[in-house]
Amino acid sequence: MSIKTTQAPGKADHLEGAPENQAETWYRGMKRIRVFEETVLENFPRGIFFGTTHTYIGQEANAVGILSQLTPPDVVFSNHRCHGHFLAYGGSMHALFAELMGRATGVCGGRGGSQHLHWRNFYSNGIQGGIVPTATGMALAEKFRQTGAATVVFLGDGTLGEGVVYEALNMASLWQAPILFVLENNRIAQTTPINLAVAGSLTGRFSAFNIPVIELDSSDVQEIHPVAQTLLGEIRHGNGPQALVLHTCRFGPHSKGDDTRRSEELEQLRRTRDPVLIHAPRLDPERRAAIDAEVAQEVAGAFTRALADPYPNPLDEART
Amino acid sequence: MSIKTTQAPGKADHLEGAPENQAETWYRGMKRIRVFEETVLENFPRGIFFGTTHTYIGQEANAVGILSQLTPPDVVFSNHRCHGHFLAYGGSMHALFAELMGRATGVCGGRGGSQHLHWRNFYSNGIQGGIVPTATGMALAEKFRQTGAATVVFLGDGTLGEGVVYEALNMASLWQAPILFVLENNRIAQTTPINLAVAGSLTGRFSAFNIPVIELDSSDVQEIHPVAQTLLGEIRHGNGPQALVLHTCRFGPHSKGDDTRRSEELEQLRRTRDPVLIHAPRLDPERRAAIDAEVAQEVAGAFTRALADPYPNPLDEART
Amino acid sequence: MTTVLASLNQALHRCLAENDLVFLLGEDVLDPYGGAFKVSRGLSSQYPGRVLTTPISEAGIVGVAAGMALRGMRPVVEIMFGDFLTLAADQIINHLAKYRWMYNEQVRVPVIIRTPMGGRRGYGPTHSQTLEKHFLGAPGLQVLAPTTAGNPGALLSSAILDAEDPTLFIENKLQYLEPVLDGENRGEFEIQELGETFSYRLTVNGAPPAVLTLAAYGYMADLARKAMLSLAYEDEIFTELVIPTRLAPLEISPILDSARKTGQLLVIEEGALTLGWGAEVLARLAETDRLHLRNCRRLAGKDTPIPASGPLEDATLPGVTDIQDTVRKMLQP
Amino acid sequence: MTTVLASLNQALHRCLAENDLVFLLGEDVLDPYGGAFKVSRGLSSQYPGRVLTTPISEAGIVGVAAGMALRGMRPVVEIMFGDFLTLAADQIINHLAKYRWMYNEQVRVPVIIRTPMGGRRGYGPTHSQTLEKHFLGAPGLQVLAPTTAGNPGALLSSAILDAEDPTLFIENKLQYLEPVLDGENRGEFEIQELGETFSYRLTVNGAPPAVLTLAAYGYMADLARKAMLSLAYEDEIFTELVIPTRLAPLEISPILDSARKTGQLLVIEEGALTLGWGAEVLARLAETDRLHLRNCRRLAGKDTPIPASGPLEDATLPGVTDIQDTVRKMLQP
Ligand SMILES: Cc1ncc(C[n+]2csc(CCOP(=O)(O)OP(=O)(O)O)c2C)c(N)n1
Ligand SMILES: Cc1ncc(C[n+]2csc(CCOP(=O)(O)OP(=O)(O)O)c2C)c(N)n1
Ligand SMILES: [Mg+2]
Ligand SMILES: [Mg+2]
Repeated sequence: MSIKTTQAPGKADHLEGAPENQAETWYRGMKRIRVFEETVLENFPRGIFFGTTHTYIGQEANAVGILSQLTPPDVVFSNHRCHGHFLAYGGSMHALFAELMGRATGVCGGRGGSQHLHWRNFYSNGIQGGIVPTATGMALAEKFRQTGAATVVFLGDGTLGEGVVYEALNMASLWQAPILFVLENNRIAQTTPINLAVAGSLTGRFSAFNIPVIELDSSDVQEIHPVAQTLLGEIRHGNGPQALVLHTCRFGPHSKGDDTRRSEELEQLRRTRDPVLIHAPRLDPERRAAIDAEVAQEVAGAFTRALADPYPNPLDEART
Repeated sequence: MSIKTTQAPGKADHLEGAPENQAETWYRGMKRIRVFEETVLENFPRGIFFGTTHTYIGQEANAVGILSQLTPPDVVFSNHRCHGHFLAYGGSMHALFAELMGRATGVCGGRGGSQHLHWRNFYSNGIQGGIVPTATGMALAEKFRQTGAATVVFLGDGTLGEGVVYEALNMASLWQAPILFVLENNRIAQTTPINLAVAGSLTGRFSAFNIPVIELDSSDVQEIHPVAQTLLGEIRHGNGPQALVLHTCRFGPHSKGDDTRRSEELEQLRRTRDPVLIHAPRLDPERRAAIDAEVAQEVAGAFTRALADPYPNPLDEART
Repeated sequence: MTTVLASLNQALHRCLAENDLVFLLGEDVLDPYGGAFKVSRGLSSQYPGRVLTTPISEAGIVGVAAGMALRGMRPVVEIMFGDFLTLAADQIINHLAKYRWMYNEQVRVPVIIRTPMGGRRGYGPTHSQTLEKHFLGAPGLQVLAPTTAGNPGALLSSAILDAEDPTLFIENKLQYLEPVLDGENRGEFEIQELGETFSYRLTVNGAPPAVLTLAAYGYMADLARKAMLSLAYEDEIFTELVIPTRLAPLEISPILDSARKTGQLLVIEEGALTLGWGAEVLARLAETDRLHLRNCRRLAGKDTPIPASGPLEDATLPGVTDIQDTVRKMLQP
Repeated sequence: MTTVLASLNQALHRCLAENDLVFLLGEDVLDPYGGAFKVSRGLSSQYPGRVLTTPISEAGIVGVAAGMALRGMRPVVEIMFGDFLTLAADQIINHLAKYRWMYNEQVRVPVIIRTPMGGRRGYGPTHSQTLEKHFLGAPGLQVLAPTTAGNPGALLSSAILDAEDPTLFIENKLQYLEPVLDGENRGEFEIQELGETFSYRLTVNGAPPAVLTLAAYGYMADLARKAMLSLAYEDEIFTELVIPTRLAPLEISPILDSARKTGQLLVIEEGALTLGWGAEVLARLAETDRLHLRNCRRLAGKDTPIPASGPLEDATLPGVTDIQDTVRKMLQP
């Protein structure tokens, strides 16, 4: 095994184009996730994907705002809702489609599926909470090995129910792990609203362990980016673990067709808290249209390519 | 199975004597624990006890200050350091000796041993942390069954390392369980000082879950009792879970011969923080001497009786 | 036609109606969702105070249920996916299953933990497992698995209302939609309930004496009976199937009795082979003096995690044709 | 004379000296205490930055170790009592053991989890168990158990320095003080290392051909060899003992080869009988065509929790005389 940290994340598999400014890069990043996820949801009924999916629609600004500033040695651990994180990290859209379709060309050759990805320094797992100590251990390893890397781990509001999260927070604080805990609070876990599952305070869960925490209620990548930058800076300066509580909105179902919220509530969220809509006006309309077209083409191309890829051959499996 | 709540705890197995005032009752309660535990430690090398033991010496004021005010339906869940809690609850000294000696007359017929006790509404278990959700469930059951009972659960500073504790705090708060969390902070876990194992704040661990918490740095039963009274009152008035952080001192080894602290440190604790010494001057010296003598006799009698009791017969075991 | 899902759901309704001390705890169990696999549908509307949707705290809710049970209630816990039982392993093994015995029979802990196991839906390595084998040998723990050959709901409700010990109730995602083989739709099968053994024996109607015994539980028994039918019709190989519904403590005699008669035994399970349920069955068989079968085998999931990709998953878990192939192979001279 | 304890402790010293990426995590592992059973003694003084005493967070520290391993380190975790492995079950089964496979062989997770199992010290139901059976069938997990017939420290250090997969290293509280049977003190035993199988065969010096095979691992193998001696001297019953040190994946051939020769097999383990290691051994035996032994049996802990009281505990766990009695019974005509 080798840990590959040679190529910068966030650069793979993009279409080539004119040099972009930051607003455009952010927009492209969010739009890629949005269109990818919409394509997944749209095509699910065709039976071409295995298992289920948890789309990131509505939360794109988080992944892009944070992960666009990682450096090659940095490490990311994500959860069940990992497509957006993976794409923002720089993961291949084609390989992600292929993984969801169970193809040999998928991120993990079809073994992992939607929730279990690994590429370069990006990892995800589908067991809630259990990834938090793992990510903490990764951060400690980077610290001991003096790589200067920061580790970012994502968790949802509902995942605060898992005890192992607190075990990890305690150790991260005791041992000053260079890690950023990103709590994406979309106020719901599967179908359970936050008030039925999370008592007390979100920030208190971190500060009880003496982990500095910043809270931000925004779907604007332009607001999220600098806050993440500050926290990552603290981490890189050796100031130990940091937490970012991002109040955000899940627009879609938890997985598929399982949204029990009122449609007015969802429409209201989509009107006021859409990261793509919030950011779009900052772009030159022509550039925006060009990016939209490029993204549409990229997604369609990746989808088509993945769909034509071969399934893995069970007979090739070495360790059985 | 039946849940017996008919007889008041704290009344069993005591010697008869003149009517006592509260100071005397407290003194007797603490002294009984002290002499019991000293007898256990003294006699351990004789090989008459099975397994190991975790003595309560130094922390007696906690158990007595809190548990002396329980009513018959109330429930207690204790941990590995349960002898003091058990005796203060009213458990039989003879049965406890017998349990440690693995006799058929022991609290659990010799099956449980030092850490695994059950009598009336008193329970203990030796797995750190895991008892906290159980106690929470007990409190909820009492609430649903409208018995008016309060549940008290004891945990140590080190046990804050276990994630399931936080799962329980969250649920206790969400569902407003009538439970008192008593954190006995003796600043050490086995050999690990609190600063190496507990990051951040002790009270913050409760307030993060919106559980009201009172902190008290005292080994004086007269100070602990009213605070516990207030908190139990809140619980009985339906005001949900409460927490009490008691800064306290462990005088003895964790189990046996495993104290790695400096002896000066221990002597200093024994001089300034001994619950028995702190409280003794409040008693009439003659009454105190009489109680001392009675307790000595009670402990010696219970010890001798237990030592003469038969071992359980493996052939009697029904469920094997 | 009643599905396993409907049978279980109705049983939960019955239990909550019958006994006020029955409570339900689980993630996302409230209506209209009614739990990830809908087994709890309708319960929260009908019994709002007694159905608690919980935080994502598998260990914690099992522990809370233990406390409720110790104080006289009869809680039912739904664990959303069987894969997450591992999170409650300490609660189950070191708390629930021990209390009764270690407290010297002074208490009972009637907690029922329901959970769906199983793959074949492409959910991948953490949402497709059959993990009950890791719990089967824990002293003090009862493990049940419903079968379409019996009455899934009755098995569940008798556990909820009468069990004295903590119980894992192992369901299966694909089994939910199978029809219960009651009166009308037993179709080609003859089903015999084997008295006090929590087991069933299933044969093909009017078939000659069986030459091989199949043993399987849960959904795997449904696949086994499909294999039985085509073995009978296509290959004229006649088998009988023994289906236990109580995996722990296990009453082995129905399987041994049948195997003694047919002389050959194939034990089938979906979980990964090593130290699965079948190991205990074959071990007890091997320990039985003078029971020297011509042939005995296990057919089980491969000893790997379960892949998400369909073709890989198919090759990992035993299916109907794998059963047929194995039986044919066993019968080759 | 080297004890198992000293052998393991020296191995840890060697590993920390040899490879900077080896770290140790565990509760109360700092000097002067050096861990509850002293296996870690001296390490924190010698390698202060690389020995982390941890909070009481069994799941968390195993998870942290997984993260370290995924990022190129070789962490060793000490779990104070094997009973507490249940708390890390999810981390072990759903995280550590899966990463390599589910990430399509892109990673390795060389985490070594050392822990002492076993009773006979009166510690009672939560501190005396032998729980490795609950983990033995988890795909992707290696399980090792040292033996005095081999080199405990060498087994540990090769795991720490070279293992590619997460490994449970199962020790035993009473085994710690047993002498390693190296050159001088093999006494009455002849020991044969069985090549690549991670196993040893032990016979009594100069004894005639064995009439029965014993199979046992860990401390139970030490009890078995004591039973062997008195069976040989007192009853003139000659046996041979096969001791595997890798329980998962298990190489069964040394046991089967011996059993084929002697015609009888007794599998011995301290854990509760049902679905213990012996079940897998007997199942594989049963599946082996044309290997019809005259007799095979398991001797194991009773299927109950482990009581604190000495006489009850003695009756719960298999001891030397239980082994002798069982062997004698098996040999009765
Ligand atoms: C241990 C475990 N328990 C339950 C689940 C099922 N599950 C998957 S996602 C989810 C909700 C998570 O909610 P949250 O943490 O808020 O993240 P979000 O889905 O809102 O992004 C649940 C219950 C799981 N995957 N793992
Ligand atoms: C799950 C678990 N892990 C570890 C232990 C071993 N152990 C018993 S007591 C103890 C220290 C507990 O410290 P604390 O909670 O502060 O209580 P104290 O002993 O100080 O009263 C430890 C580590 C255990 N019993 N259970
Ligand atoms: Mg959420
Ligand atoms: Mg302490």
